[in-house]
Amino acid sequence: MSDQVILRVATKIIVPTILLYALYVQFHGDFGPGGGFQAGVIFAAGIILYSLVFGLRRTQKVLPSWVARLAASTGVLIYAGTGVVALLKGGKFLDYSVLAHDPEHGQHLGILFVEIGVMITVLGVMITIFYFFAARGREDL
Amino acid sequence: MRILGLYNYWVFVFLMMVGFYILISRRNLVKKILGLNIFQTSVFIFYISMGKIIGGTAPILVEGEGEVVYSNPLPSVLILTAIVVGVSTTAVALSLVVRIKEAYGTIEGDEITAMDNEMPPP
Amino acid sequence: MEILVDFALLALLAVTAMAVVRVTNLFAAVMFAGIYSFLSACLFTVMDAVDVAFTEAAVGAGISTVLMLATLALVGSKVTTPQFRITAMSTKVPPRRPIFPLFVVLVTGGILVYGTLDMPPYGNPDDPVHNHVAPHYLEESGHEIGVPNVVTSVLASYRGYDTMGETTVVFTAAVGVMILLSSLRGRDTYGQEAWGDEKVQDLDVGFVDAFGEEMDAPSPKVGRRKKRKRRKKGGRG
Amino acid sequence: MTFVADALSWICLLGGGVFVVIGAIGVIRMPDLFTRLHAAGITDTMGAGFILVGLMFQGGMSLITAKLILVLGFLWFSSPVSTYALARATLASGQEPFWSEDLEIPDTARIPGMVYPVDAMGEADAESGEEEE
Amino acid sequence: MFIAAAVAILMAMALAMTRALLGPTVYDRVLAVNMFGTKTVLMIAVLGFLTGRPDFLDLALLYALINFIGTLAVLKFFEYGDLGRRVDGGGEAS
Repeated sequence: MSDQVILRVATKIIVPTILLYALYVQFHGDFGPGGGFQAGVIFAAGIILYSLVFGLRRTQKVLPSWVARLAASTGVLIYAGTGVVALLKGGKFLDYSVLAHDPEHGQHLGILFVEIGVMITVLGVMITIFYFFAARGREDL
Repeated sequence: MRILGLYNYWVFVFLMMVGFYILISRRNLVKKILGLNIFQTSVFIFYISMGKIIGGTAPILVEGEGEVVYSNPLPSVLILTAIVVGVSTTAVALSLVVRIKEAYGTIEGDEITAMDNEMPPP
Repeated sequence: MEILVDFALLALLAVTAMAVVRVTNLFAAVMFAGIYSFLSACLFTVMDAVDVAFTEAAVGAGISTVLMLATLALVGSKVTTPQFRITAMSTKVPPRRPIFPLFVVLVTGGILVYGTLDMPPYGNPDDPVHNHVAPHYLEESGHEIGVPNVVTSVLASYRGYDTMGETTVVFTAAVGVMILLSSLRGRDTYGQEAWGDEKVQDLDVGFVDAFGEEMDAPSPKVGRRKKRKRRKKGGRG
Repeated sequence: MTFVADALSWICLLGGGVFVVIGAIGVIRMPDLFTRLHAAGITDTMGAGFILVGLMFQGGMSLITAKLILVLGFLWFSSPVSTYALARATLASGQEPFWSEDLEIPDTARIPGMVYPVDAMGEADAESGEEEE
Repeated sequence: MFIAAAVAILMAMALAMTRALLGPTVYDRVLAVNMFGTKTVLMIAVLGFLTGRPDFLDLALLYALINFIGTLAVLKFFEYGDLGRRVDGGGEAS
């Protein structure tokens, strides 16, 4: 039926690697180049590669459009929520030092949450944008 | 050496002006967006070249070594976020172009202006 | 040594930018934009901004080209340059001369170059840029934040408020794209006309406002399709 | 030991540089796209291989070498795939390979469902390029 | 030693750019861009050693993984004229 076997097999191998690499970039961002923005974009790029080869419909079974939209807003919520938690714990908005007993640990924790928020927002936004562009002008979605 | 020291800034001015030229002389909207992107990247290059110190290294701290000169981390931070914001605003611009194409049937700026002036379509 | 690489990359970048100006096919212009992104990522690496190079690499290779191509698939990739356009319309619009934009660009560029003459030379550690807040970040973040990557600590902690604003801007951009592209009208008419078709027949059909409601009276076919689409959407979400 | 590593690394880097430049010259000089693809292949395999191996000698037994091996592995994995996709798309677009009049495509080498410009008289477009309904 | 490799890669970049400028068909341009991507991977790996911080190879790794996407998107754009479809000969089966 389908004759693009090489592309599909190659994609099946390389997409999980890209997603894994995105997580590496996310959590290694404290020690080397990387961080939430890059990780989100790389994750979205992996999803985009999958949908280029396997089609939008199959991709949206894996990651429905509403999940991407939810992710885009959840990330901002996590980011601002970290600030609010710091506020409730007696510090200033986005002052992570009060999050743990030790100020340095608090900073680590705060940066971790903030970067996760950034990553989720960016990946949600990029995937949403791609879905909307690719689905435009198509009847069967 | 003084001339060479300003080379980066001159190339920045050149790139910026190329983007500006595309923006004001080309009428195709997608081409205009590409020009805007070139303009944007030239600003990024300007910021980053201000932050560079010759003989310095990237601002990721090395443990255990004595005196290491690091380049300025601040332009990196500003531009890092600007790139991601730039691509999302580009997406907004592109979706506007798509809507314009659907409404007018063309993406040439002067044809759109002509249609807005209520000229009969061909 | 690095500065030679820097010069060569900047020269290649200038050539690429000129190519984007000269090329008439939009697809080729998008390809040159890809090359431009590769070169600028290399340049950021030379200039010690590894995080920026990382972002540029991910965005330029993964997202930007794909978005541009998706747009071109919707709008067509031919540029009709004024001298090749022989429609009824172009005879009434006098072709603009490129002299005036060139003049504007040359004057602005001259002023900017004059401005750079007062800039401190590239890579000088005594520049004012390096002597205000940056030394504080570099010296203190090691024990204040405890994260080796100073860029991350400045991004997330010292300037966390700024980054929150940027994240919100990214989110808002997604909302904008959703509002602009989620109307169902365009999707319906689009399926019937082949791309590259230059007919302007749906000019009088009304615009669709932000929530997909027709402001002008829609044709009955469009209305029916829209209803079907809604049902489908409700069933899925 | 460092001298040997340095010497090997010199040889590999210079050899890699030579191969990269040869491939690039080939991309300029070759007559049509398929031969250019062939020339571009040498930069992906020999050029990249030699340069990255030369860097590995400098990296020593460390995480750097592991990362270089990964880079090489992904490069060798993905660039043939994209070359294949490019060649296939070009063929589907109706461009004939150089001297294709003298060649006959055997049945075993044909992609099913694809119309070849060599033996198709009128219809040069592949079926896959048409709209589905 | 590293500067020699960097110069060779820069020359190859210039030649690939020439091909992108000349390129009679779109596929030549795609080939040039693809080749440029490979050159970028090598360039960044060499630059890491040239600037003395070779632990920045993450960037080269990223390019080696992601270059694929651009080429694939371009080819899909030309074969199908649409980025949302499944890549195979027939209709959408799934």
